[in-house]
Amino acid sequence: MHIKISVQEAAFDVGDETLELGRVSKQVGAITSFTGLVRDINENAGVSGLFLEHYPGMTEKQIAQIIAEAGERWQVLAVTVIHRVGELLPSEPIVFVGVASLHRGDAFNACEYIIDFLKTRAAFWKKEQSVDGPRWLTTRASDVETAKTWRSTEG
Amino acid sequence: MHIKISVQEAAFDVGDETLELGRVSKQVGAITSFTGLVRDINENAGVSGLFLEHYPGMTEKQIAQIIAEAGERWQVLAVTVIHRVGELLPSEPIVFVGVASLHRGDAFNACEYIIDFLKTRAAFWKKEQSVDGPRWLTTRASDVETAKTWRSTEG
Amino acid sequence: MVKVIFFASIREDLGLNETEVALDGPSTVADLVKLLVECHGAKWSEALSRENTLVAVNQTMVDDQHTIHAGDEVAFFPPVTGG
Amino acid sequence: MVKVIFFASIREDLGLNETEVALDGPSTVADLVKLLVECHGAKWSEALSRENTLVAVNQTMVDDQHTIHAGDEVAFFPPVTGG
Repeated sequence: MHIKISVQEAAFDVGDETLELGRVSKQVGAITSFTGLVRDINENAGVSGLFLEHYPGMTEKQIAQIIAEAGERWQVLAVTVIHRVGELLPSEPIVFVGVASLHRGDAFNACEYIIDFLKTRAAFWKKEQSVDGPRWLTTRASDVETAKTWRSTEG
Repeated sequence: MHIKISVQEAAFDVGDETLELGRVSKQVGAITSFTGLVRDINENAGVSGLFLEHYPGMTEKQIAQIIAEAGERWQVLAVTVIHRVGELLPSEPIVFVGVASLHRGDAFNACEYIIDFLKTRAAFWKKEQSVDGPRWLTTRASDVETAKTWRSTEG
Repeated sequence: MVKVIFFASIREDLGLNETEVALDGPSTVADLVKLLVECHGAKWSEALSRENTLVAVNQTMVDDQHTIHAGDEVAFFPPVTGG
Repeated sequence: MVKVIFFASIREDLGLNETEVALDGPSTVADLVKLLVECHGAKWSEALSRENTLVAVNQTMVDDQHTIHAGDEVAFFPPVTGG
Protein backbone atom coordinates (compact mmCIF):
# COMPACT_ATOMS: atom_id res chain seq x y z
CA MET A 1 0.00 0.00 0.00
CA HIS A 2 1.26 3.49 -0.92
CA ILE A 3 0.80 5.86 2.02
CA LYS A 4 1.20 9.64 2.08
CA ILE A 5 0.61 11.57 5.30
CA SER A 6 1.14 15.30 5.58
CA VAL A 7 0.34 17.76 8.35
CA GLN A 8 0.93 21.18 6.85
CA GLU A 9 -0.03 24.85 6.90
CA ALA A 10 -0.19 25.10 3.11
CA ALA A 11 -3.34 24.51 1.09
CA PHE A 12 -3.64 21.29 -0.91
CA ASP A 13 -4.95 20.59 -4.41
CA VAL A 14 -7.62 17.89 -4.49
CA GLY A 15 -7.08 17.38 -8.22
CA ASP A 16 -3.32 16.82 -7.91
CA GLU A 17 -3.80 14.45 -4.98
CA THR A 18 -6.44 12.46 -6.85
CA LEU A 19 -4.25 12.15 -9.95
CA GLU A 20 -1.35 11.01 -7.78
CA LEU A 21 -3.52 8.31 -6.21
CA GLY A 22 -4.54 7.14 -9.67
CA ARG A 23 -0.92 6.78 -10.73
CA VAL A 24 0.27 4.36 -8.05
CA SER A 25 -0.83 1.29 -10.00
CA LYS A 26 -2.53 0.30 -13.23
CA GLN A 27 -4.93 -1.67 -11.07
CA VAL A 28 -6.56 1.46 -9.60
CA GLY A 29 -10.20 1.54 -10.72
CA ALA A 30 -11.76 3.65 -7.98
CA ILE A 31 -10.63 6.71 -6.06
CA THR A 32 -12.79 8.07 -3.27
CA SER A 33 -12.04 11.25 -1.40
CA PHE A 34 -13.29 13.24 1.52
CA THR A 35 -12.59 16.96 1.73
CA GLY A 36 -13.55 18.72 4.95
CA LEU A 37 -14.19 22.47 4.94
CA VAL A 38 -14.21 24.96 7.82
CA ARG A 39 -17.89 25.56 8.49
CA ASP A 40 -19.52 28.59 10.06
CA ILE A 41 -22.22 26.72 11.90
CA ASN A 42 -20.43 25.07 14.82
CA GLU A 43 -22.66 25.57 17.86
CA ASN A 44 -24.45 28.35 15.97
CA ALA A 45 -21.60 30.81 16.50
CA GLY A 46 -20.54 33.13 13.69
CA VAL A 47 -17.10 31.64 13.11
CA SER A 48 -14.53 34.04 11.63
CA GLY A 49 -11.69 31.50 11.61
CA LEU A 50 -10.01 28.50 13.16
CA PHE A 51 -6.59 27.89 14.66
CA LEU A 52 -5.41 24.30 14.35
CA GLU A 53 -2.75 22.80 16.62
CA HIS A 54 -1.24 19.31 16.53
CA TYR A 55 1.35 17.14 18.28
CA PRO A 56 4.18 16.84 15.74
CA GLY A 57 5.28 13.24 15.44
CA MET A 58 2.45 11.67 17.41
CA THR A 59 -0.28 12.94 15.07
CA GLU A 60 1.40 11.39 12.02
CA LYS A 61 1.89 8.06 13.87
CA GLN A 62 -1.79 7.98 14.82
CA ILE A 63 -2.87 8.63 11.24
CA ALA A 64 -0.53 5.88 10.01
CA GLN A 65 -2.11 3.50 12.52
CA ILE A 66 -5.65 4.34 11.34
CA ILE A 67 -4.61 3.82 7.70
CA ALA A 68 -3.03 0.46 8.61
CA GLU A 69 -6.30 -0.63 10.24
CA ALA A 70 -8.26 0.34 7.12
CA GLY A 71 -5.76 -1.58 5.01
CA GLU A 72 -6.39 -4.71 7.08
CA ARG A 73 -10.15 -4.46 6.59
CA TRP A 74 -10.34 -3.57 2.90
CA GLN A 75 -8.32 -4.01 -0.28
CA VAL A 76 -6.58 -0.67 -0.63
CA LEU A 77 -3.82 0.32 -3.05
CA ALA A 78 -3.02 3.82 -1.80
CA VAL A 79 -4.08 6.32 0.85
CA THR A 80 -3.34 10.03 1.14
CA VAL A 81 -4.19 12.01 4.27
CA ILE A 82 -3.47 15.73 4.40
CA HIS A 83 -4.47 17.79 7.43
CA ARG A 84 -3.84 21.50 7.64
CA VAL A 85 -2.80 23.31 10.81
CA GLY A 86 -2.41 26.97 11.74
CA GLU A 87 -4.88 29.73 10.86
CA LEU A 88 -7.80 28.81 8.60
CA LEU A 89 -10.77 30.78 7.30
CA PRO A 90 -14.41 29.62 6.90
CA SER A 91 -14.97 27.43 3.82
CA GLU A 92 -11.26 26.69 3.47
CA PRO A 93 -10.41 23.00 2.97
CA ILE A 94 -8.95 21.66 6.22
CA VAL A 95 -8.57 17.93 5.63
CA PHE A 96 -8.27 15.55 2.67
CA VAL A 97 -8.59 11.77 2.79
CA GLY A 98 -8.14 9.99 -0.54
CA VAL A 99 -8.22 6.23 -1.12
CA ALA A 100 -7.35 4.33 -4.30
CA SER A 101 -8.57 0.78 -4.75
CA LEU A 102 -9.50 -1.76 -7.40
CA HIS A 103 -13.17 -1.52 -6.47
CA ARG A 104 -15.32 1.30 -5.24
CA GLY A 105 -16.83 -0.51 -2.26
CA ASP A 106 -13.42 -0.90 -0.64
CA ALA A 107 -12.49 2.69 -1.48
CA PHE A 108 -15.67 4.14 0.05
CA ASN A 109 -15.42 2.06 3.22
CA ALA A 110 -11.74 2.75 3.82
CA CYS A 111 -12.16 6.50 3.18
CA GLU A 112 -15.06 6.82 5.62
CA TYR A 113 -13.28 4.68 8.24
CA ILE A 114 -10.15 6.84 8.10
CA ILE A 115 -11.95 10.19 8.43
CA ASP A 116 -14.22 8.87 11.20
CA PHE A 117 -11.26 7.78 13.33
CA LEU A 118 -9.12 10.76 12.39
CA LYS A 119 -11.77 12.93 14.04
CA THR A 120 -11.68 11.00 17.32
CA ARG A 121 -8.15 9.62 17.60
CA ALA A 122 -5.60 11.93 15.92
CA ALA A 123 -3.94 14.66 17.97
CA PHE A 124 -5.43 17.83 16.48
CA TRP A 125 -7.10 20.62 18.39
CA LYS A 126 -9.32 23.33 16.94
CA LYS A 127 -9.66 26.79 18.42
CA GLU A 128 -12.56 28.71 17.02
CA GLN A 129 -12.56 32.47 16.50
CA SER A 130 -16.17 33.58 16.66
CA VAL A 131 -18.24 36.64 17.45
CA ASP A 132 -18.15 35.38 21.05
CA GLY A 133 -14.32 35.39 21.15
CA PRO A 134 -11.82 32.53 20.95
CA ARG A 135 -12.84 29.11 22.20
CA TRP A 136 -11.27 25.63 22.11
CA LEU A 137 -13.72 23.19 20.59
CA THR A 138 -14.79 20.06 22.42
CA THR A 139 -15.14 16.63 20.83
CA ARG A 140 -18.48 16.15 19.11
CA ALA A 141 -20.55 13.41 20.70
CA SER A 142 -21.77 12.49 17.20
CA ASP A 143 -18.18 11.86 16.07
CA VAL A 144 -17.55 9.56 19.01
CA GLU A 145 -20.75 7.65 18.24
CA THR A 146 -19.87 7.38 14.54
CA ALA A 147 -16.47 5.93 15.38
CA LYS A 148 -18.08 3.42 17.75
CA THR A 149 -20.29 2.04 14.98
CA TRP A 150 -17.14 0.77 13.20
CA ARG A 151 -16.15 -1.13 16.35
CA SER A 152 -19.49 -2.88 16.32
CA THR A 153 -18.86 -4.09 12.76
CA GLU A 154 -15.62 -5.78 13.71
CA GLY A 155 -15.55 -9.50 13.07
CA MET B 1 -29.91 21.40 -4.22
CA HIS B 2 -27.34 22.51 -6.84
CA ILE B 3 -27.07 19.92 -9.59
CA LYS B 4 -24.53 19.73 -12.39
CA ILE B 5 -24.66 16.90 -14.93
CA SER B 6 -22.31 16.65 -17.87
CA VAL B 7 -21.73 13.90 -20.43
CA GLN B 8 -18.64 14.96 -22.33
CA GLU B 9 -15.62 13.79 -24.30
CA ALA B 10 -13.28 16.22 -22.55
CA ALA B 11 -11.30 15.37 -19.44
CA PHE B 12 -12.42 16.88 -16.13
CA ASP B 13 -10.46 18.37 -13.23
CA VAL B 14 -11.32 16.80 -9.88
CA GLY B 15 -9.81 19.78 -8.04
CA ASP B 16 -11.91 22.36 -9.90
CA GLU B 17 -15.08 20.29 -9.46
CA THR B 18 -14.42 19.88 -5.72
CA LEU B 19 -13.81 23.61 -5.23
CA GLU B 20 -17.02 24.39 -7.13
CA LEU B 21 -18.98 22.05 -4.86
CA GLY B 22 -17.51 23.80 -1.84
CA ARG B 23 -18.63 27.20 -3.09
CA VAL B 24 -22.36 26.52 -3.39
CA SER B 25 -23.05 27.40 0.22
CA LYS B 26 -21.30 28.46 3.40
CA GLN B 27 -22.96 25.47 5.03
CA VAL B 28 -20.86 22.93 3.12
CA GLY B 29 -18.73 21.03 5.63
CA ALA B 30 -18.09 17.80 3.73
CA ILE B 31 -17.38 16.97 0.11
CA THR B 32 -17.07 13.36 -0.96
CA SER B 33 -16.10 12.27 -4.42
CA PHE B 34 -15.77 9.15 -6.48
CA THR B 35 -13.45 9.09 -9.49
CA GLY B 36 -13.57 6.02 -11.69
CA LEU B 37 -10.59 5.13 -13.87
CA VAL B 38 -10.35 2.87 -16.92
CA ARG B 39 -8.80 -0.33 -15.59
CA ASP B 40 -6.77 -2.93 -17.45
CA ILE B 41 -8.06 -5.93 -15.58
CA ASN B 42 -11.60 -6.43 -16.91
CA GLU B 43 -12.02 -10.15 -17.49
CA ASN B 44 -8.23 -10.49 -17.46
CA ALA B 45 -7.90 -9.04 -20.95
CA GLY B 46 -5.08 -6.63 -21.75
CA VAL B 47 -7.23 -3.57 -22.36
CA SER B 48 -5.71 -0.98 -24.68
CA GLY B 49 -8.68 1.39 -24.56
CA LEU B 50 -12.41 1.91 -24.21
CA PHE B 51 -15.06 3.44 -26.43
CA LEU B 52 -17.98 4.91 -24.51
CA GLU B 53 -21.39 5.49 -26.09
CA HIS B 54 -24.50 7.04 -24.53
CA TYR B 55 -28.10 7.97 -25.36
CA PRO B 56 -28.05 11.79 -25.51
CA GLY B 57 -30.97 13.19 -23.57
CA MET B 58 -32.06 9.99 -21.87
CA THR B 59 -28.74 9.45 -20.07
CA GLU B 60 -28.87 12.90 -18.49
CA LYS B 61 -32.50 12.39 -17.41
CA GLN B 62 -31.60 9.09 -15.76
CA ILE B 63 -28.71 10.67 -13.88
CA ALA B 64 -30.97 13.53 -12.72
CA GLN B 65 -33.45 10.94 -11.44
CA ILE B 66 -30.76 9.07 -9.47
CA ILE B 67 -29.55 12.36 -7.95
CA ALA B 68 -33.12 13.28 -6.98
CA GLU B 69 -33.52 9.93 -5.21
CA ALA B 70 -30.29 10.51 -3.28
CA GLY B 71 -31.54 13.99 -2.35
CA GLU B 72 -34.70 12.48 -0.87
CA ARG B 73 -32.73 10.04 1.27
CA TRP B 74 -29.96 12.30 2.56
CA GLN B 75 -29.32 15.97 3.26
CA VAL B 76 -27.39 17.08 0.21
CA LEU B 77 -26.43 20.63 -0.81
CA ALA B 78 -24.90 19.96 -4.23
CA VAL B 79 -24.13 17.11 -6.62
CA THR B 80 -21.89 17.02 -9.68
CA VAL B 81 -21.84 14.06 -12.06
CA ILE B 82 -19.49 14.06 -15.03
CA HIS B 83 -19.28 11.06 -17.33
CA ARG B 84 -16.93 10.91 -20.27
CA VAL B 85 -17.80 9.31 -23.61
CA GLY B 86 -15.80 8.54 -26.74
CA GLU B 87 -12.30 7.04 -26.80
CA LEU B 88 -10.55 6.55 -23.46
CA LEU B 89 -7.20 5.04 -22.50
CA PRO B 90 -6.36 2.82 -19.50
CA SER B 91 -6.03 4.74 -16.22
CA GLU B 92 -7.86 7.77 -17.64
CA PRO B 93 -10.62 9.15 -15.38
CA ILE B 94 -13.97 8.15 -16.86
CA VAL B 95 -16.53 9.27 -14.27
CA PHE B 96 -16.73 11.76 -11.38
CA VAL B 97 -19.44 11.89 -8.73
CA GLY B 98 -19.06 14.68 -6.17
CA VAL B 99 -21.44 15.45 -3.29
CA ALA B 100 -21.41 18.45 -0.94
CA SER B 101 -23.25 18.27 2.34
CA LEU B 102 -23.25 19.66 5.86
CA HIS B 103 -22.12 16.35 7.28
CA ARG B 104 -19.87 13.62 5.97
CA GLY B 105 -22.25 10.72 6.61
CA ASP B 106 -24.82 12.16 4.18
CA ALA B 107 -22.11 12.99 1.64
CA PHE B 108 -20.61 9.46 1.70
CA ASN B 109 -24.00 7.74 1.42
CA ALA B 110 -25.31 9.94 -1.38
CA CYS B 111 -22.07 9.64 -3.38
CA GLU B 112 -22.01 5.84 -3.13
CA TYR B 113 -25.74 5.60 -3.96
CA ILE B 114 -25.33 7.72 -7.08
CA ILE B 115 -22.37 5.80 -8.51
CA ASP B 116 -23.96 2.44 -7.69
CA PHE B 117 -27.12 3.25 -9.64
CA LEU B 118 -25.28 5.10 -12.39
CA LYS B 119 -23.54 1.82 -13.16
CA THR B 120 -26.79 -0.13 -13.48
CA ARG B 121 -29.38 2.40 -14.67
CA ALA B 122 -27.78 5.14 -16.82
CA ALA B 123 -27.61 4.63 -20.60
CA PHE B 124 -23.87 4.21 -21.17
CA TRP B 125 -22.22 1.38 -23.06
CA LYS B 126 -18.55 0.44 -22.94
CA LYS B 127 -16.71 -1.22 -25.79
CA GLU B 128 -13.35 -2.60 -24.80
CA GLN B 129 -10.33 -2.68 -27.08
CA SER B 130 -8.14 -5.52 -25.89
CA VAL B 131 -5.54 -7.91 -27.19
CA ASP B 132 -8.48 -10.15 -28.12
CA GLY B 133 -10.08 -7.45 -30.32
CA PRO B 134 -13.05 -5.15 -29.67
CA ARG B 135 -15.82 -6.36 -27.39
CA TRP B 136 -18.94 -4.75 -25.89
CA LEU B 137 -18.89 -5.20 -22.12
CA THR B 138 -21.76 -6.87 -20.31
CA THR B 139 -23.24 -5.65 -17.05
CA ARG B 140 -21.29 -6.87 -14.04
CA ALA B 141 -23.34 -9.14 -11.81
CA SER B 142 -21.58 -7.54 -8.82
CA ASP B 143 -22.86 -4.09 -9.84
CA VAL B 144 -26.43 -5.37 -10.07
CA GLU B 145 -26.11 -6.96 -6.62
CA THR B 146 -24.60 -3.79 -5.15
CA ALA B 147 -27.51 -1.69 -6.45
CA LYS B 148 -29.99 -4.19 -5.01
CA THR B 149 -28.57 -3.76 -1.51
CA TRP B 150 -29.76 -0.12 -1.55
CA ARG B 151 -33.30 -1.33 -2.34
CA SER B 152 -33.21 -3.54 0.73
CA THR B 153 -32.38 -0.52 2.92
CA GLU B 154 -35.45 1.40 1.78
CA GLY B 155 -37.68 2.25 4.64
CA MET C 1 -44.28 7.68 -38.24
CA VAL C 2 -42.18 6.37 -35.37
CA LYS C 3 -38.46 7.01 -35.02
CA VAL C 4 -36.55 3.89 -34.03
CA ILE C 5 -32.96 4.16 -32.77
CA PHE C 6 -30.35 1.60 -31.78
CA PHE C 7 -27.35 1.72 -29.46
CA ALA C 8 -24.12 -0.13 -28.79
CA SER C 9 -23.96 -3.81 -29.81
CA ILE C 10 -27.48 -3.71 -31.30
CA ARG C 11 -26.54 -0.72 -33.47
CA GLU C 12 -23.44 -2.58 -34.66
CA ASP C 13 -25.27 -5.88 -35.21
CA LEU C 14 -27.85 -4.13 -37.40
CA GLY C 15 -25.32 -1.81 -39.02
CA LEU C 16 -27.84 1.00 -38.49
CA ASN C 17 -28.16 3.99 -36.15
CA GLU C 18 -31.83 4.68 -36.73
CA THR C 19 -34.80 4.10 -39.01
CA GLU C 20 -38.41 5.21 -39.40
CA VAL C 21 -41.45 2.95 -39.28
CA ALA C 22 -45.06 3.58 -40.34
CA LEU C 23 -47.44 1.87 -37.90
CA ASP C 24 -51.06 1.03 -38.80
CA GLY C 25 -53.18 1.93 -35.79
CA PRO C 26 -52.41 1.16 -32.12
CA SER C 27 -49.28 -0.92 -31.72
CA THR C 28 -47.27 -2.25 -28.82
CA VAL C 29 -43.50 -2.55 -28.67
CA ALA C 30 -43.98 -6.26 -29.38
CA ASP C 31 -45.96 -5.37 -32.54
CA LEU C 32 -43.16 -3.05 -33.67
CA VAL C 33 -40.51 -5.74 -33.15
CA LYS C 34 -42.66 -8.23 -35.11
CA LEU C 35 -43.02 -5.76 -37.99
CA LEU C 36 -39.29 -4.98 -38.07
CA VAL C 37 -38.39 -8.68 -38.08
CA GLU C 38 -40.89 -9.36 -40.91
CA CYS C 39 -39.26 -6.63 -42.99
CA HIS C 40 -35.62 -7.32 -42.21
CA GLY C 41 -35.27 -10.98 -41.33
CA ALA C 42 -33.20 -13.17 -39.05
CA LYS C 43 -30.44 -10.70 -38.12
CA TRP C 44 -33.03 -8.29 -36.71
CA SER C 45 -34.93 -11.08 -35.02
CA GLU C 46 -31.80 -12.13 -33.20
CA ALA C 47 -30.80 -8.60 -32.11
CA LEU C 48 -34.24 -7.36 -31.00
CA SER C 49 -35.44 -10.58 -29.38
CA ARG C 50 -32.51 -11.17 -27.03
CA GLU C 51 -33.70 -11.78 -23.52
CA ASN C 52 -31.74 -8.80 -22.16
CA THR C 53 -32.55 -6.26 -24.91
CA LEU C 54 -34.04 -3.12 -23.35
CA VAL C 55 -36.58 -0.73 -24.84
CA ALA C 56 -37.24 2.94 -24.10
CA VAL C 57 -40.10 4.99 -25.52
CA ASN C 58 -39.55 8.72 -25.44
CA GLN C 59 -36.49 8.11 -23.24
CA THR C 60 -38.39 6.18 -20.57
CA MET C 61 -37.83 2.45 -20.06
CA VAL C 62 -40.89 0.35 -20.97
CA ASP C 63 -41.84 -3.31 -21.40
CA ASP C 64 -42.93 -4.88 -24.70
CA GLN C 65 -46.65 -4.34 -24.00
CA HIS C 66 -46.22 -0.55 -23.95
CA THR C 67 -48.35 1.20 -26.59
CA ILE C 68 -46.51 3.27 -29.18
CA HIS C 69 -48.02 6.39 -30.77
CA ALA C 70 -47.13 8.33 -33.90
CA GLY C 71 -44.23 10.67 -33.25
CA ASP C 72 -42.75 8.52 -30.50
CA GLU C 73 -39.03 7.81 -30.27
CA VAL C 74 -38.36 4.12 -29.65
CA ALA C 75 -34.88 2.98 -28.64
CA PHE C 76 -33.44 -0.54 -28.44
CA PHE C 77 -30.24 -1.21 -26.53
CA PRO C 78 -28.37 -3.82 -24.48
CA PRO C 79 -27.96 -3.62 -20.68
CA VAL C 80 -26.00 -0.55 -19.63
CA THR C 81 -22.33 -0.68 -18.65
CA GLY C 82 -21.34 2.81 -17.57
CA GLY C 83 -19.32 4.20 -14.69
CA MET D 1 14.87 14.03 33.63
CA VAL D 2 11.46 13.79 31.97
CA LYS D 3 10.25 16.20 29.30
CA VAL D 4 6.64 17.28 29.91
CA ILE D 5 4.69 19.02 27.12
CA PHE D 6 1.23 20.55 26.94
CA PHE D 7 -1.18 21.16 24.08
CA ALA D 8 -4.22 23.26 23.24
CA SER D 9 -6.37 24.51 26.14
CA ILE D 10 -4.05 22.93 28.74
CA ARG D 11 -1.05 24.73 27.24
CA GLU D 12 -2.96 28.00 27.36
CA ASP D 13 -4.31 27.42 30.89
CA LEU D 14 -0.78 26.79 32.19
CA GLY D 15 0.79 29.47 29.97
CA LEU D 16 3.53 26.95 29.21
CA ASN D 17 4.53 24.80 26.21
CA GLU D 18 6.85 22.45 28.06
CA THR D 19 8.90 21.88 31.17
CA GLU D 20 11.37 19.38 32.60
CA VAL D 21 10.90 17.35 35.77
CA ALA D 22 13.41 15.34 37.81
CA LEU D 23 11.77 12.16 39.14
CA ASP D 24 13.15 10.20 42.13
CA GLY D 25 12.94 6.53 41.24
CA PRO D 26 10.02 4.71 39.59
CA SER D 27 7.02 6.97 39.05
CA THR D 28 3.63 6.64 37.47
CA VAL D 29 1.80 9.31 35.49
CA ALA D 30 -0.28 9.87 38.65
CA ASP D 31 2.93 10.44 40.65
CA LEU D 32 4.10 12.98 38.07
CA VAL D 33 0.80 14.88 38.21
CA LYS D 34 0.95 14.91 42.02
CA LEU D 35 4.52 16.29 41.93
CA LEU D 36 3.62 18.99 39.38
CA VAL D 37 0.57 20.06 41.42
CA GLU D 38 2.68 20.23 44.62
CA CYS D 39 5.17 22.50 42.85
CA HIS D 40 2.76 24.74 40.95
CA GLY D 41 -0.52 24.82 42.84
CA ALA D 42 -4.23 25.04 42.09
CA LYS D 43 -4.07 26.14 38.43
CA TRP D 44 -2.07 23.03 37.54
CA SER D 45 -4.26 20.81 39.67
CA GLU D 46 -7.33 22.00 37.78
CA ALA D 47 -5.78 21.59 34.30
CA LEU D 48 -4.11 18.20 34.81
CA SER D 49 -6.88 16.59 36.88
CA ARG D 50 -9.81 17.22 34.53
CA GLU D 51 -11.73 14.05 33.89
CA ASN D 52 -11.14 14.24 30.14
CA THR D 53 -7.43 15.21 30.19
CA LEU D 54 -5.44 12.73 28.12
CA VAL D 55 -1.84 11.60 28.60
CA ALA D 56 0.67 10.20 26.13
CA VAL D 57 4.12 8.84 27.01
CA ASN D 58 6.56 8.75 24.11
CA GLN D 59 3.64 9.57 21.79
CA THR D 60 1.52 6.61 22.85
CA MET D 61 -1.69 7.09 24.84
CA VAL D 62 -1.46 5.72 28.39
CA ASP D 63 -3.48 5.73 31.62
CA ASP D 64 -2.32 7.32 34.86
CA GLN D 65 -0.84 4.07 36.21
CA HIS D 66 1.69 3.92 33.35
CA THR D 67 5.30 3.94 34.62
CA ILE D 68 7.52 6.81 33.46
CA HIS D 69 11.26 6.43 32.94
CA ALA D 70 14.08 8.96 32.66
CA GLY D 71 14.22 10.37 29.13
CA ASP D 72 10.52 9.84 28.46
CA GLU D 73 8.38 12.49 26.78
CA VAL D 74 5.09 12.97 28.65
CA ALA D 75 2.29 14.97 26.99
CA PHE D 76 -0.94 16.30 28.51
CA PHE D 77 -3.80 17.41 26.27
CA PRO D 78 -7.59 17.70 26.00
CA PRO D 79 -9.74 15.40 23.81
CA VAL D 80 -8.88 15.77 20.13
CA THR D 81 -11.01 17.80 17.71
CA GLY D 82 -9.48 17.41 14.25
CA GLY D 83 -10.90 16.76 10.80
